[in-house]
Amino acid sequence: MRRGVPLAIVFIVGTLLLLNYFVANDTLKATSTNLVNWGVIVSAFAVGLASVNLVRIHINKISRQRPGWINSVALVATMAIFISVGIYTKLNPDNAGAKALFQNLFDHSYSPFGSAMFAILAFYVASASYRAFRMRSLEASLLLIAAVLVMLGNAPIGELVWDKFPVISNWLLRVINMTGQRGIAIGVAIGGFATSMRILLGFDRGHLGQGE
Amino acid sequence: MNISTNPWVWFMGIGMLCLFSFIYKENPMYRLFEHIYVGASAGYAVVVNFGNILDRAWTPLTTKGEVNLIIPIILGLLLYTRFFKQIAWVSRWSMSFLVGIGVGISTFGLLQSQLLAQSRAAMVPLIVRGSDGSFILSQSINNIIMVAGVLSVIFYFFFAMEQKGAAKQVSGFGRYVMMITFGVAFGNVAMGRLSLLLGAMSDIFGKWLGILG
Amino acid sequence: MTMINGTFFVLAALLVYGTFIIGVLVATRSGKFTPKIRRIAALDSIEEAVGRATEMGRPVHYTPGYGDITSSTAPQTFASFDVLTYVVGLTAKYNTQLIVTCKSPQSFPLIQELVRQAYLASGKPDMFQEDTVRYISDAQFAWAAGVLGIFNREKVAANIMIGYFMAESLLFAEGGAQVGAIQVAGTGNLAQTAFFVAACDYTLIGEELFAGGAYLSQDAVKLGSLGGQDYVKLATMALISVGTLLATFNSKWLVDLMSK
Amino acid sequence: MWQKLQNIDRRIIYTLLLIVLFVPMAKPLGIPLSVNETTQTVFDTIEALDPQSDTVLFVLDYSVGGQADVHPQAVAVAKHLGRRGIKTVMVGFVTDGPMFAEQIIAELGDRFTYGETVINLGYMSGGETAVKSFVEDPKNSFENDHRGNRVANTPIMSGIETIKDFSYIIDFQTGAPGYQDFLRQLPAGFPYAAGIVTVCVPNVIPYYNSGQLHGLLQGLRGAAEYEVVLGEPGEGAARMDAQSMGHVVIIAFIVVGNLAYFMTKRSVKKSA
Repeated sequence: MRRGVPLAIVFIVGTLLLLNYFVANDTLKATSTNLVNWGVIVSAFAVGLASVNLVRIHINKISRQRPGWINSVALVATMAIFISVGIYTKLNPDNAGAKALFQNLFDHSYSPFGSAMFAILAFYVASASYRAFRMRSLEASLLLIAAVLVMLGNAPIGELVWDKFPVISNWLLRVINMTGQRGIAIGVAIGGFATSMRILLGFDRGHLGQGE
Repeated sequence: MNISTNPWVWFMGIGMLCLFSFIYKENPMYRLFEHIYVGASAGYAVVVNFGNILDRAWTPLTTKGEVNLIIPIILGLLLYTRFFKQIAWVSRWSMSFLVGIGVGISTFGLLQSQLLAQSRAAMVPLIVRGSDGSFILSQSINNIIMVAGVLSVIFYFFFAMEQKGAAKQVSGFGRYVMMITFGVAFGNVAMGRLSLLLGAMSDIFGKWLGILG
Repeated sequence: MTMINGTFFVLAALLVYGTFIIGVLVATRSGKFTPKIRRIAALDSIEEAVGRATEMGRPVHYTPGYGDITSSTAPQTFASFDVLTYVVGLTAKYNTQLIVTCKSPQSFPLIQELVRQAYLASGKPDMFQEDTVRYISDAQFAWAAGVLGIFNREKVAANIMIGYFMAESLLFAEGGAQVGAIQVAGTGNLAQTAFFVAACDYTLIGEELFAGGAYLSQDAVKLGSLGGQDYVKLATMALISVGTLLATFNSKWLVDLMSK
Repeated sequence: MWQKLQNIDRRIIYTLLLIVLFVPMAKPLGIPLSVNETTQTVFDTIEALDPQSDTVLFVLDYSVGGQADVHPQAVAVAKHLGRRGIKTVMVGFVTDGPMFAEQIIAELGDRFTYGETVINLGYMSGGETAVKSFVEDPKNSFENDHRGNRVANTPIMSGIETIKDFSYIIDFQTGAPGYQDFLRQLPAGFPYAAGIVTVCVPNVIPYYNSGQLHGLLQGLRGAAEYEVVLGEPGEGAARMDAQSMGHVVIIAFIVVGNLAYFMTKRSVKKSA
């Protein structure tokens, strides 16, 4: 029960889904559509489980008044607001006020805060390239030179300096980059395939935890 | 454009600035909005998934009589046996269901669109001729580089082999190709990332403070 | 029952390549054959990273990345679990605090279970705390914001990132460098490997990600699978070489066959 | 001194980057920009349309997340359509589409007359299925427009019976649905152009080369190029100048770092 059933579940579910890619059969197709849909439902329950962990960690911080507990209050409160307004809206789709409130919450926190974190990357591209791009070795030099050539090819100012920069960067992108990507993709696919096979056939049980 | 009078926009602007302040130093204001953001997104995830359970499981089960949906609901609930030591092992059933899905839907794509499609695309003529039969040097050179490059990159990933002598040279060439590839990838995203920052700046300085625009 | 058009060759590849992998795996498990794996510097460096965190008395951070267990990123996530098991063992050996942050709610229960059991197996069940494995958020940048906060507040000394990563890769790599953490990373997402190579101390490139489990555990099943992968690569190289020669002589025979 | 230049505080880099980006945003420099043929095609096609008889389908398939690259393109093309008085029917197959359509109409209010030369039909859900059903019957896909007017009563829609009554489709997109969905659903050879994000360029170029796309705007640069041919520098051009300056800063710091690295190495050798 503890060991055999999980391995059987992996094998049966995995094989049915895999088979569906090869064989045209309506029953099989319906079954795999169902399985994937069930996966979404089980995943949805997992979100609850994970959220319990998040809330428990922060409630702990608050109740023990650990440093920064006030931030944990903010986290739990925001979460509670999103959940209550969101679920209320879901259950009362005709309430325009709740809908607008939820939209505002989304548009003015969730969405722009994500763009802000995303935009930090622009700064990090600058500092990482300054810190890391040193011609310490041939390999490091190749990395650096390719990066700079492509930047010069992309920015209009590069073209202003020398009109061949876009040509070079295009060649790097289409020939060398394509070659490297292809080779790496093939390797990753082989590694991923081997991992999947081991798990599907039950040779690898690490994902289910070791021992009892 | 003028400075915004919408309190939502103010909240957005202040939040974005506080998150941005991280690049100077981690600070109490960043910490506050980091937690607000995490709370907002974690709450949003709960709402979306509550909707998923309602729309995909509960409603069809109770109104359309799709009885089979009781299975994923039970599997989902079994995940929570983790909170009870004696029966915690039952939650593995649900987890292995998810693992089965992952393995089942990734294997075919790995083989077809990644391994085989890329192998097939690597098969290019080493001598390229135009439609009139004339030899095209530049494309031939490109193709030779591509085939040699792909083979040596794959060769680099041989694990059960000590890479010495000629083997070391081949895999070394593979490594050079990869380094250029990474350089190109790095240089190429600089533009996209700067675009995002410019977008965020126009939100802050345009929409909120009304300086730009 | 009929086969779907264009999947014949895929099925053939599945059977042939699968046989290579499982064949070598079974041979290795029964002790008939043991592939000798070459050195992979990035994997060796994990112990160094954990060791340094121990010396400094500061925690180790581990994340399996953006990927989850129910999509095409699943194999990379599973590969990450193998490395995580090893890292738990190391931190148990050195008595160093481990923080695992997690984006995917689906993999969260698996990771929690894996870490708990690995501590149990190392004889240090008490090292597993409620906040050892932390789900932060399934929103990419909220998770990223949380991880950056943890780097700074908990003074992380070693940062290990193995799995499937997206745009957050550079946020973590640069954020980790700024707090002076020693960083080991690896992903099968090509676009992000560039950032890891540039900004981390050690990087697993491409397929090396999948060698971690075998290399670190020396487990016969995984070693055998890794040996089998080499045969698949050999076959792939042969296939490409033949296809290229045929293409050079204007034959599309193989390309057509592969589309069947 | 060289030692110091090897370890410049990252905040100095960030501050410089911020200043350098901000200046051209506030006051564009006008760095010359060569115009891609793919952009010129879009401009020429619109330039050749007849305000009396031609109607353009203006599709807004971009989301808030990807707008930084694509929204300036949409604004630039809308400016052109408005200036020439070409009838413009706006529609979205992603949820954020109609919101951006309203933004554009509000910004260019003096160039369009709502209901006569422009209309915002709104959002249609269903991804490729929605694209398919709109292509099959554009006239009856929407009863009311985004503002709640009856579509049948508007002068702009009176001439629209089938998809062939549109002379040109231009689709601004950040993902799906996008060019692949449209190319699958439109009659073969239908004049369709796409505005895309920078990262997708390598994937989309083959479709332009094969003639399936009648014009292509490539990321933020595409927006800037369009503004150049239009002769109305706007957000795209300003941001492109900022891009150039940003790249200069990044490259300059790489150069300084390496120079410092080599000079330090040399002085260490000398003293040894």
